[in-house]
Amino acid sequence: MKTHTIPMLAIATMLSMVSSAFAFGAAPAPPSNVVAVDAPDDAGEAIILSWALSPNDIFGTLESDTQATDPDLVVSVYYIERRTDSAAGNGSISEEDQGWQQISESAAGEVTTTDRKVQRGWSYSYRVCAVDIQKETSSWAATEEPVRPIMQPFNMSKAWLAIFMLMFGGLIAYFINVARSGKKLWVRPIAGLAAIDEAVGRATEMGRPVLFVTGIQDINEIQTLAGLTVLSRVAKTAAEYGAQIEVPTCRSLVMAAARETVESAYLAAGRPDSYQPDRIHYLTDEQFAFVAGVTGYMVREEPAACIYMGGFYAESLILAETGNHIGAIQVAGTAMPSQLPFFVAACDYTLIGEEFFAASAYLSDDPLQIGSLKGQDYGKFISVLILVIGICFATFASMSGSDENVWGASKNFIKDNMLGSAGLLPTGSGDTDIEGDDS
Amino acid sequence: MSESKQQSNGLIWAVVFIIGAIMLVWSMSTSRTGQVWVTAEQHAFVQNADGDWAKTDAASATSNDIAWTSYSSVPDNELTDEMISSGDAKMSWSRTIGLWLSAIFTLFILSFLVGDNPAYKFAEAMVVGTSAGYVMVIGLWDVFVPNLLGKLFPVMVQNWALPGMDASVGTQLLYIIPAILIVMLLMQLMPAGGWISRWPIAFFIGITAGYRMIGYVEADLVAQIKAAIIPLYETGADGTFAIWDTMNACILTIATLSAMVYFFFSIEHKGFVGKTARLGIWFLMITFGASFGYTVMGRIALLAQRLEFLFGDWLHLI
Amino acid sequence: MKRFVPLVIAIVAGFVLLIANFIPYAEGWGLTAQEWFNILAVGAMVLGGGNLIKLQLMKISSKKAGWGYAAVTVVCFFAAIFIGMGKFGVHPNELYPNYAWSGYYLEEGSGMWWIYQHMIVPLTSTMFAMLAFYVATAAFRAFRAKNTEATLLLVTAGIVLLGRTYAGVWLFEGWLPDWLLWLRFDNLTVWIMDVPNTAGTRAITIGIALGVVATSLRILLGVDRSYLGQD
Amino acid sequence: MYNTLKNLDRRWVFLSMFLAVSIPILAKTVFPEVVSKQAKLVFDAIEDLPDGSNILLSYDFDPASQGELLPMAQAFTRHCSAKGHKQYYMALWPLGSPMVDLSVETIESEYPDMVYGEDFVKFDYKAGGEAVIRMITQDLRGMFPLDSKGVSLDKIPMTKNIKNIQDMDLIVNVSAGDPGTKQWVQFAATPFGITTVSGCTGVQAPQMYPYIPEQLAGVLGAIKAAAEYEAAIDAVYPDINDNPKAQEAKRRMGPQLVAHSLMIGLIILGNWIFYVGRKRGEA
Repeated sequence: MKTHTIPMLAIATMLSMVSSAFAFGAAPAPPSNVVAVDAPDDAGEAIILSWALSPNDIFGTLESDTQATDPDLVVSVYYIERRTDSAAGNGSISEEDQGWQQISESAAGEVTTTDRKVQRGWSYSYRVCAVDIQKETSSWAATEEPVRPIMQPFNMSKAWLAIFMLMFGGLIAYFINVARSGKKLWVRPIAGLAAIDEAVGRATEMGRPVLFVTGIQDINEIQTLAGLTVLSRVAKTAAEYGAQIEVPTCRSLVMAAARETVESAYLAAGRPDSYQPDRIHYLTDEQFAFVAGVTGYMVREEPAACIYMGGFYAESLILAETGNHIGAIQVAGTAMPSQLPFFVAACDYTLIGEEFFAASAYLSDDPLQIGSLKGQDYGKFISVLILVIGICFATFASMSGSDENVWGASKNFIKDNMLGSAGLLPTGSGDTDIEGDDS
Repeated sequence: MSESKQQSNGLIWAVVFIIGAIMLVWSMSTSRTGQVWVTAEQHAFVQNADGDWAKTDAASATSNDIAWTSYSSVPDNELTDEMISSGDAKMSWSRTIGLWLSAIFTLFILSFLVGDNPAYKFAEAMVVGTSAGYVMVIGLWDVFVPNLLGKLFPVMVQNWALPGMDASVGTQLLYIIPAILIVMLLMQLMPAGGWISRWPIAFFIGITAGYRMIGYVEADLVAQIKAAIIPLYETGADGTFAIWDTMNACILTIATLSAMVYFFFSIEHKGFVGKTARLGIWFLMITFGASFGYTVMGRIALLAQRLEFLFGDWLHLI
Repeated sequence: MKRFVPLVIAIVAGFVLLIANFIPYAEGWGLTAQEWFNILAVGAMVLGGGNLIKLQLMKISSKKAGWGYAAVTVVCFFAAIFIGMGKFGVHPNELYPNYAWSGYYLEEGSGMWWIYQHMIVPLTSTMFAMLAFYVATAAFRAFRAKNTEATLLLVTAGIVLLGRTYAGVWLFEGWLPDWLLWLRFDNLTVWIMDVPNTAGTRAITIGIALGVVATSLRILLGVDRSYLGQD
Repeated sequence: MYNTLKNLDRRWVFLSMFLAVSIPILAKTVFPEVVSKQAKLVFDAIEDLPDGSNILLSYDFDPASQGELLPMAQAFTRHCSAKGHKQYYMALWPLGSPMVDLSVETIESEYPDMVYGEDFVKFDYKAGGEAVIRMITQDLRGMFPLDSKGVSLDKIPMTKNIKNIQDMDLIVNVSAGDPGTKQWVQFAATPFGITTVSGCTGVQAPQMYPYIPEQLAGVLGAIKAAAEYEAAIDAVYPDINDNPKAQEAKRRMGPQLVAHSLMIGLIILGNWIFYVGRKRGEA
């Protein structure tokens, strides 16, 4: 049972001390103005019921200035009952539902509830009564006419969401198309890539190998694919300089893909004879066993450069720590937000999140990647634009001290309609928030 | 170098062993260390005239009734001598062995800190095998039986494992489709015909792409822009200018925008854009610092829980 | 056939889910597809276990290094399945005492419960607890304030680490004037989390969201077909 | 000194961490807790609901993370039970169901007045992760035809009139990763406006802040927030204050304090070595 126990009891005790008039056996006054409407923007599966509080509801009298309520009549809960009036199609109403059935209770102070156990096209009547702390019930207040839930053709509360989806999706699709048509799309050079070249160069000078780890995710993950793209660049540089490259993998499929990548990079560099497939090997699927294998190699062989590009989890810090200990130059790139701090703190250079994908797109010349990146950039640009405009309106509204002017209205349009669920256009007054029952 | 390493190796082992031995001896000298005690509970059910089974007093149960005994562990601090002498509490061998196994497995895994060794590898092989098996069992009882078998063969499932389910709906033939998709997916384990598993995988990927796209745009894009729209002029409850709130609002906005600029890839980081991006990366670093602190906090809590198990449940030191 | 049908399945399934959000009429289709998806997810669990065992068995049969551990894995796997699926040591559900198979497979005292409690819990939780040690060595040997960025990160981390313990209050007790109370590490931590952290994370979140839109869209438009395999 | 430290075997660091955590555990050090903003927000979200509200508690974590999350989960259970809320338990991680069992045990032993099926109910694990969340926002029965005792939802008093989780007054999510708080925010809290609070691991917590307050009413990050939440509950419910089992997170803050200080010491020491080394011209 829903009751606002503590405040209610406190007030009730207080009132009973000042008032000696007990109306024993009397019932609280009923709620009024019971209205049931079909819930908007749905498939005809809900009815929203609202009522005005009983005069004996302490939450109502606290706000308005009516006379003090008799403490024994204080409303603790409202009972809500439903009757099914007619069915649709060939459905039949069960005997129980033909009479009044209690469907829920609402705590004192609440003025609305949503009935989600209704059938589309059937019609229903509702009634509400107030119950006091003595369990005395008021007379019923019923809806004036039955209500029938119907299905709306389009969910208008999501109209702007649909527009945004089309806009962002359209931008990305457009740029992918442009990239596929062969047009060169410009992406700014990524500073981290220079750091990788430098690391490979130093390894060559020192005559020690380069270690490359593509993360512990499988081949179908986008981070692994981005890691492989970077690997192809690293392998090409290594082939040109004549450095050795070591690639332990955590998944057998990643090993196969990595071998293919490195082989073609050596081929492109004109050094197919220096390619050593054995140096690209699968260790184990198990996270910590894999790390143990890799760090074991690091301590034994002391690679001069360690490059981590891919999806990493908790092992990130173990790898970075060992690399730091052996004095290797370390470059990392991952889109795992929780692992980025460890890479940033322990590595010489880190590609942060999207920068990692951008690096991959920059290197690959793959129209899919570059086109998506460009589309996302424009998506971001639009987001920033809306944000800045919204902030301007909000600031002006706040400075003018009221929402009742053009600034306030514009801010509310952006926040409630465009970015909220209030529908395509402002409806003027009226509460359109169907989830308004969370007080 | 190698000699000093060996030396410190030996020293560490010695320290670990001495601490361990002292603890074990100390706790063994007190009673009930490493033991698990249980109390029994009787359950009995009698069939009434309607054929339903109802709970009854275990003492009066007859041979026609259904009866069994279940046991539950008693925490050491709730175990009294009275319970032991009256026979209410008994030592459970299976659970005591289990407790020791847990402790040994914990130590096996921790031994990896000293170096990779067979004990760790053994424990690791066990965790891989048992958890994979466990997940299968859960999949069977929690999903496969109620959500698939129960729809395809309701009467059979009701009579077998789920008497409480509603079998009146009858067989729902549509559920053959997911059943077929599962079979197709498992074809991947076969030497040939693995290509058919692409159908269910494609279904998987399509559905994921569909709902993720909506979820991310709605919650992480649109709602985030909405949350970031705040006035840069804040007033207090009485309508006067609130300097702290205003400052925070300004910092929040500048930080958000500059960090977003860092992630633009269509503009070169030069001049004003370059400076903004640099500011953005500083705010990102503060973000990462906070994340770092929270992660460390979490990792330590995990260790504390394991050590509480060793010192408390096993050795009864706390 | 090998590529076309799956491509159609993916695109149709994805679009059904998309429009189910906007057109109430299609909501039911979305729900049906989703229910199938969730049932199919169990198939994926079985596939994962099957793949694991397949790999281990191959390791054993080829007598690769460490095949003994593979054997341990296989034995544990089948033992857990046998005990769990057979509901060993499980009593009937108290509501239906006459149905022998109606009990809860993880009932206290049952076989599966024993495995869970004494093997899975200690092994998995200790595996994770090891990270506390690694984080300590990494702090000592790897986290260097080598430039402005790293310094900023480490200083923030230090404030948060102290601010999230009693030390953040205790260090400042007694000497910090009231008007500087906001400098106390616990208050500073709250500010760091609420302002710079919220802003930085928000920027990352928006970026990731757009990235997900791009990857999903590539699948729904059929331009990214990498999941269909090579041949 | 410099050379010793520079070549220090890392196992000494392991040992220092071991001691930093174990000594406060053995000494049972407990520090006072100041309830900070987020813990207060989460506490209020549950406390301010009328008694007997519907609360969905999804415990999406496994034993690997129980050190961080179990005290929090238990505190949620005790708080909801003390308030007399109707609790609907579920788990989205295959190893997470037993975590819910622990809460059910707590209710059964500490709140004997609570009746299964009327005051609390448990649903089994279901596969699918975020897809399960999406599904139950529209159709609870489509995912959970039965509760964990195998009883049809239409026969259980507290689920009889529940169509989907939009009927919930609050979602409490305890999360260790994916699926977890992010997915609840994306697929339940944001599209349907269901108030949600979260308790999550330290790794995730900072990523949840942008969702506050619109999409997420509050977040408890790791063990410290759990301790503060326990303190907030203790202040209002003396029964819980007297229960030693309900003070687990507070107890665990002793090791946290010492270990955090050790971490900072190690970082400073490490950087000192780094700077001395750089001065001496070593790479």
